Amino acid sequence: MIQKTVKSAEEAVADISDGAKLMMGGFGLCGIPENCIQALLKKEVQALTIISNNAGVDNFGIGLFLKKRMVKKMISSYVGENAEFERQLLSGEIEVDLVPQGTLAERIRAGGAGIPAFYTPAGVGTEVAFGKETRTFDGKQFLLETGLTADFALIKAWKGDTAGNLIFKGTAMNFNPIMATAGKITIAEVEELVPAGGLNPNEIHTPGIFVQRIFQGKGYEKRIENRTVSF
Amino acid sequence: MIQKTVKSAEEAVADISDGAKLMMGGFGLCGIPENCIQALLKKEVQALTIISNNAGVDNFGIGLFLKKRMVKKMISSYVGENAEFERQLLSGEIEVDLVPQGTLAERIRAGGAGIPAFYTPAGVGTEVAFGKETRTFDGKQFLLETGLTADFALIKAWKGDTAGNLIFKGTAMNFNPIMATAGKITIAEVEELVPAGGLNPNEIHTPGIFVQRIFQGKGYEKRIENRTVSF
Amino acid sequence: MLTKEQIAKRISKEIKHGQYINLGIGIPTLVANYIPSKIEVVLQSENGLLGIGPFPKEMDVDPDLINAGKQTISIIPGSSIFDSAQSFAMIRGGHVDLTILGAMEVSEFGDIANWKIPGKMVKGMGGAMDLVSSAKNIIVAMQHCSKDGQSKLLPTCTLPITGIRCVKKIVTDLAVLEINPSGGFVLLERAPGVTIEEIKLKTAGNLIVPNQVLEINLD
Amino acid sequence: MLTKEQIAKRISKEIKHGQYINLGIGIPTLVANYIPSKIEVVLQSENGLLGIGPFPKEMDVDPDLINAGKQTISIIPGSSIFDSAQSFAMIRGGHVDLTILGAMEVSEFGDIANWKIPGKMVKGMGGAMDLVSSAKNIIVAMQHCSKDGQSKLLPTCTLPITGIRCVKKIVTDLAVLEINPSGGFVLLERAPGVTIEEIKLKTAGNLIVPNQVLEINLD
Repeated sequence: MIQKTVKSAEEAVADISDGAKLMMGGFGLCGIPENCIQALLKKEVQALTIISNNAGVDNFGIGLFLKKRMVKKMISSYVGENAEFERQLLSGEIEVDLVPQGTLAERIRAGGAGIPAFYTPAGVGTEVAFGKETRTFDGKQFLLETGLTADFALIKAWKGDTAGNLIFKGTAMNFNPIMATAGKITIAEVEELVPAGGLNPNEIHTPGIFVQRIFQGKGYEKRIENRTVSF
Repeated sequence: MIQKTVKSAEEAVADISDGAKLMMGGFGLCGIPENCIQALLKKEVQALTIISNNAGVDNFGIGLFLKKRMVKKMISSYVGENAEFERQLLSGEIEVDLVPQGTLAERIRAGGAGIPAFYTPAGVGTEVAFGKETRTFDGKQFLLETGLTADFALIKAWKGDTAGNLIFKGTAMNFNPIMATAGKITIAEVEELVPAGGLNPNEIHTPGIFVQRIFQGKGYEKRIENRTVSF
Repeated sequence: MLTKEQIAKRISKEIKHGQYINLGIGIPTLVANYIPSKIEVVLQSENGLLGIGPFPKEMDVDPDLINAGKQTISIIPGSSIFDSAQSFAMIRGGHVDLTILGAMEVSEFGDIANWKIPGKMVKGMGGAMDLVSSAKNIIVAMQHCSKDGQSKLLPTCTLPITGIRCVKKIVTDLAVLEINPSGGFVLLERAPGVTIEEIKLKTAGNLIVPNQVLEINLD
Repeated sequence: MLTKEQIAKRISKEIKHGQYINLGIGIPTLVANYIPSKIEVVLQSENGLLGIGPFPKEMDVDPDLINAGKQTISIIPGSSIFDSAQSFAMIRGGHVDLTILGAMEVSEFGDIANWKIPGKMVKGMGGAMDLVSSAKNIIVAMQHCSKDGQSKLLPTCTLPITGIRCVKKIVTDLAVLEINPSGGFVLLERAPGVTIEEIKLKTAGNLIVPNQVLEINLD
């Protein structure tokens, strides 16, 4: 089996440089690549384009990039919960491309799957349709949307093996498996790294072919945005 | 949980009638819905349109439908291994629409996912491109292909639960999970049926939302087309 | 006038056995509390889950299990996990039977606006545009008027819209209304203690009042 | 002249450490037998498997584990299973590094025909059109001439084509050839005992013969 292991987050992100286009897995703070985020914060790379469903919160996740002004452009579906982001946006310090969540997911999947473009109903008749081709199929209108890829995809899985195979847990899966397919270089951090052969082939969510580097992360905080309990 | 269980293959296919458009899972004879095939053979429905990667062999799988002249049209990527099929085709008794395998898979996924059409490079410059829109993205040519759906999708899984969740095993997975998403009515037969809650939510390949009927099959033959062994 | 909880309770009566349902953030989330136990439905969360359960006990909180509102949740037996592309494949493909969501404005043709206030709010549309462009049945849960007293039921939306001609029904603190396919809000039910006159006054769009308008039944 | 096994062995020398490879039916399948053990590669089967192992022992045959040629197979540690859409997402998305497949004809521009003989054979293209339209590197394994002695290396394909301008290299029983980007078969190596004259005679397309043409080394 082809081995994908690297020693650390620092080694994994060593060649990510200013101006890079990154995909980052996670929904809110759930399933985000915490170790890679820390390593990039240390590097203080600049002018990043980040494709991520959300922009973190003020003091965690991608929010930390925003605080350090590392981000030139965000491509996201929802960027609330982040006052500093809203400030940078309203002041014009940051560009943002808001994309319907399902369109974002499908564009990422398409990018990874060699589909240059597809039609979707989401956004017909709205601002999202500006400048896009509209086409009717079976009497219903659809927009043409294009596939998305990135220089690097930074993703977080529950378990992984040295061949790059990944298994996710719960809703920490979210955008991670599709982003894994769409990075020219995909870097996976996992809570538990096992030798190739240590995972059941039928249970693998992301086949190793999509992963170029893998390492076992450490010190996961897994912050909760809205702790809601019943009594 | 919504319960999807039916008692038998006969009950599951009771409302499939002449002229129906069916998707049938499997690659060669691997992962085919053997019980539903038997039940349909008994019903002797006519003039079926069948979307299936292959057409079975002369005396098993969809090949048995062909013997009984139950099929009006096949939509497939590969129909070798079947002399009766070749005879019906050359004599004009059956229509066949040959589709590149990846295009077939993607068209089925698109149909289930509400994507009316997408662009793919497969078939550019070949017979497959006749009558189709060709479009250039980033200097490369692509064909416009449309989503596929069916009146019924007949699929075979390894394990399932009463809520319709499915887990596949080995390469018997193949077209089954995507066809599950593209049938107006999806009928799943499984080797082992457990109560809802009996499967790990993280290991489920096909969420129950895609399955309308499920039953535990019996007497699986699992014929092998090319038994190849090493010594 | 209905409380938020009562709006949620009234909407719960629209739910049918066997449905797959996506509940938006806010009042729609409360609907789950009022679904009768004999009616079996499955709640979808667009971040990748079918089978949302109640909020967890403190000791069972799992940061890897949240809903689309980023709240910690539990899962029910028979639930399943999937990625974001698969989740919206379900939504776009018409596999989700019912979508209940909030709105800032609804037009008398069923257009909905709920994602942006130019110059003020830039949170984004999340999954709302996908949901409203694809769902077979869309019910809006909202207050009849904004905080400053403006009607949210309009001839046409003034805010950037989320989707066109998609809303089927609206449940507000004052009334239950249906969108007439050729335009207009059909008044189906009024809240206890609310007159038709008041609803007329607070509906900026064309209000169609049938001969009989029942009082909303919350039992 | 090379045997089928020798064609496979020669092609195995084109394989690099760390590659993901799709092997077609026939001679390409044999290539797996000649990959040196120190070179780690992963074989993809388009019916939904990464990590094809050797054919199984009789007692280990599993009907639920086959390759794209419907042969029973084993899997190696680190393998993974996926559906047909995911499989061709890998292929179309350029994640598979090398495709080795058979052909009925190859043109001097790298067009390939291998799926149909009008009026005679209607088996279908299977995954070949997807593979040739997407793979970064395509090597064809075939006999230099058909059974009735016709050259299979042509100025243009006479049979319905599978893909245009996609083949990079061809290994036949007589020679190793490369497609010249502006047209023509560049003769890289000749089989032991085969003269350049014979290859010229049996190549209907434009054959480009460099100053030096090595003999194929099978060690």
